[in-house]
Amino acid sequence: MRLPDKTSTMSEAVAHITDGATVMLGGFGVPGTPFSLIRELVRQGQTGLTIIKNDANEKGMGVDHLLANGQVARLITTHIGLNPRAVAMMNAGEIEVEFCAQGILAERVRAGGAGLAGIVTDIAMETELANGKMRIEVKGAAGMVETALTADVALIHAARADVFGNLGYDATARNFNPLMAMAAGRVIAEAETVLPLGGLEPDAVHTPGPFVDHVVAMAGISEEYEIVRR
Amino acid sequence: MRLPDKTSTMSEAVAHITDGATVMLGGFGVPGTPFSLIRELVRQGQTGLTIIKNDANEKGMGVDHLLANGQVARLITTHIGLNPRAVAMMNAGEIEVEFCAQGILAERVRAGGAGLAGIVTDIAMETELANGKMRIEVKGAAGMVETALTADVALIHAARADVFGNLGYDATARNFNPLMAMAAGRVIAEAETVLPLGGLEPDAVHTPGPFVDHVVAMAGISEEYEIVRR
Amino acid sequence: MTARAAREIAPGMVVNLGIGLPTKVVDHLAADFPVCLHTENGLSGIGPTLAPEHADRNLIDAGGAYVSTVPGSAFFDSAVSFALVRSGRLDLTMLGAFEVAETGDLANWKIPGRFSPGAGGGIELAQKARRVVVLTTHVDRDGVPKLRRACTLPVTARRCVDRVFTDMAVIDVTRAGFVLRELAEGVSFADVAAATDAPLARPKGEIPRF
Amino acid sequence: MTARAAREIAPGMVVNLGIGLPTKVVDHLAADFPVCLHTENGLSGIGPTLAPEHADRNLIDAGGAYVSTVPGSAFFDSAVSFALVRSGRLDLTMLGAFEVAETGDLANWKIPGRFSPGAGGGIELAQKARRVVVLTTHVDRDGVPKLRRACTLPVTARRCVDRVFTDMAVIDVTRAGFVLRELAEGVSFADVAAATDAPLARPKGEIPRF
Repeated sequence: MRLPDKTSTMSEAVAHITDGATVMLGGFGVPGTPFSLIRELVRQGQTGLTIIKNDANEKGMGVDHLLANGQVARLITTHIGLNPRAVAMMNAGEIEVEFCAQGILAERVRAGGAGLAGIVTDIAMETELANGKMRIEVKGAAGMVETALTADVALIHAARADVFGNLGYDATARNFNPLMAMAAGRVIAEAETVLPLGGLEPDAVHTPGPFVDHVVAMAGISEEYEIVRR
Repeated sequence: MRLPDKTSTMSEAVAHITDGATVMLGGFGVPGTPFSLIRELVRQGQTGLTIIKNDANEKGMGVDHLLANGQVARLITTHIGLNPRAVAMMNAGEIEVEFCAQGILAERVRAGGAGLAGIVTDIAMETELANGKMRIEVKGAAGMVETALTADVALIHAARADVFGNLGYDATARNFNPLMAMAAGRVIAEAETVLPLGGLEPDAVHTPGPFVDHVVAMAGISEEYEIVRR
Repeated sequence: MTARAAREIAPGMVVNLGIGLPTKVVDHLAADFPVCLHTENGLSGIGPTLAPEHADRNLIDAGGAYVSTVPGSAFFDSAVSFALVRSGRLDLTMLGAFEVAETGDLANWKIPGRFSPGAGGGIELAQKARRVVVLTTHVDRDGVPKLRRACTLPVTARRCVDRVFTDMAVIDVTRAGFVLRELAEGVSFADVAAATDAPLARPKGEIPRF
Repeated sequence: MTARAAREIAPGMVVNLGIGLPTKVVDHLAADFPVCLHTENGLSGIGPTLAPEHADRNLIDAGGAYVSTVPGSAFFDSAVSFALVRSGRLDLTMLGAFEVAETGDLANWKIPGRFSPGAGGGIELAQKARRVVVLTTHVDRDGVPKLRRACTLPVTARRCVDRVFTDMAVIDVTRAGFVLRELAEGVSFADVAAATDAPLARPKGEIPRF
């Protein structure tokens, strides 16, 4: 046996996203955000998207392009304070925003990727984020059910990939990427380097290939990926 | 700042286990089972233990020594078919055995390690394993609450450790080890090689050091760790 | 039977072969066939089984056999391994059976009072693989049919089996119950029907041999 | 204040320093002080902050500062990072605050109608760190006390704050409410009590200066 080759072009891979799709985007700030795939999604112009991402990036970067282009209907996120456009669109009712505690967003995505229906937690139970959520008692302690999140498509940024879709991330660019790479019906990974089979050691793989559907080689490291000078 | 040193002797580390403690043991069959720490636990002789482990090893290995020595009151596991003593003691009522679907055992341990109260799943809902478990509906689908598992102590086998407790596992010796290393109040890791700080690359760490309390260098690779010739 | 079962594996699939009989299926795949074999103890991309003298003590499959890697293999923990199974990334699993019901219910983990070692990973494989294929003898050692109207033993999962390969036949589990698809050489429809404890539909036309 | 807060960090601790003021605390620790700094975006063992020309584009802390590693650092995903927080592995966190109630309630994430960017990882840090220390000015820009009988803003977590460091004082949150522990140079108990919108207990004896 040999492992299948999943390499694809950026345009073909992103074309699988339909209007109204739910799309997960990896990244925490700049590191790990799939800027190249997002650029292609902006170029193709699918609308009515539900975006699941830790944050809304900053002005002129990543999610901000999708917002500016009117492609986003709904955003599930933890913090959008660095993107004034996201805050303004939320306040104007132009996008719907659902906030989640950061680690709970991570767990909801992971639960989706693990084929679970949800998790039970006491996080944020005493805040307004608890509104409308089911409460249950587990072993005598009050808890809240947080439902699993899944997506039609996940867009992932990896430092390294092999052609089967095994992925490796650099430093804090890992963040939500391995979780989202488990939680979508279709997983598209952009990689700075695409290696042949055997190019990644089995012990050093961060996302195993079976989770990944398409591997796209990036054209290069564009300005968006670089150091932000504030 | 420098990271703290957590190296310990085997006897001092294991002495933290008390009679009646709940102890998680990594491993799936031979790979990843902390045989050296288990030997020390047999030598010290704590009793009334609740053991959480994927399996009961085979005759004359690992968990079997604890069973033979009468130290185990209860076993939470997925499959004990390779250990006739475990089956016999269960059938004779000498130990209490709770069976769990394998991936659900992994998730219950992980949930404990992630500070969650439980998970919601439909796995095994139509089997006798569902008896007595809470049922809830999530997004219109029937689900079952599986409670998180935690332990007083987890005994972990790693191929590599640094003195801070960053761990790396070899091949399929990983299995339950990284999950249990998150889920216990006290985590003791035996390692085939203990490296100085900086000996493990930050991208190649499988269990981050903050989860680990004690790092114990193994005296060597004893017979139990070797190839089983059936 | 294993040669025929190997043809169930389509290019590009992620496949988990249960313990025992199903693992022999892999011997019938070509060296360059594009497939990813998964084992629930934490490996995608299983390579050939190794003799003890060439084995890695830390590299086994879920059945305890010493296996190897292929270029592109990955190791992962048990939570990730079953995440893959439960979230629908496992295209096919092949399992053994004590009983299969015409509804697709599977019993393969427990015989009350006689055999109760625990289910291991079998429940999740049966319940969540996209396609579940059973490989079994058509009858048990006492000649009792394993394909039945309903399971008499505790079930592993309900409505999960898609197809059954036996020494006598290939049989699909459909909404209408068991449907004969292929016959082993030298076996007649009447032979199979007599060895099956449930109605067995026979499609029109000639039944292929395997 | 940050120099004093640095003394809260005991040898061997795992510590998460929130965004802003608390990160300045680290400058007061000795180079060989045994501590592990954690940032929720996936790093244990934070090293010194780097200027842009020396920075790694993929290595930031949760505040977006370009940081570095130390020998023994580890990278992990966001689920593992918060697993560490929620399961009690985080010994100490230092957070900013809009308001702290005498019950230990903390409000630091939302001002309805004016500031609602989301809570990020703040809720879990406040709710689950073993010890929660707040660093804040004693009053806000309009001179309104931040230490209050009850929070007027939406809370981040209830009964979570153990100690508050301000420009005026070090104050513990106890079952009996706020208790003065230390005073800044040139500040009297009366000054602090007047700037606090809740009863402030004064232990017997001389109050240490910081």
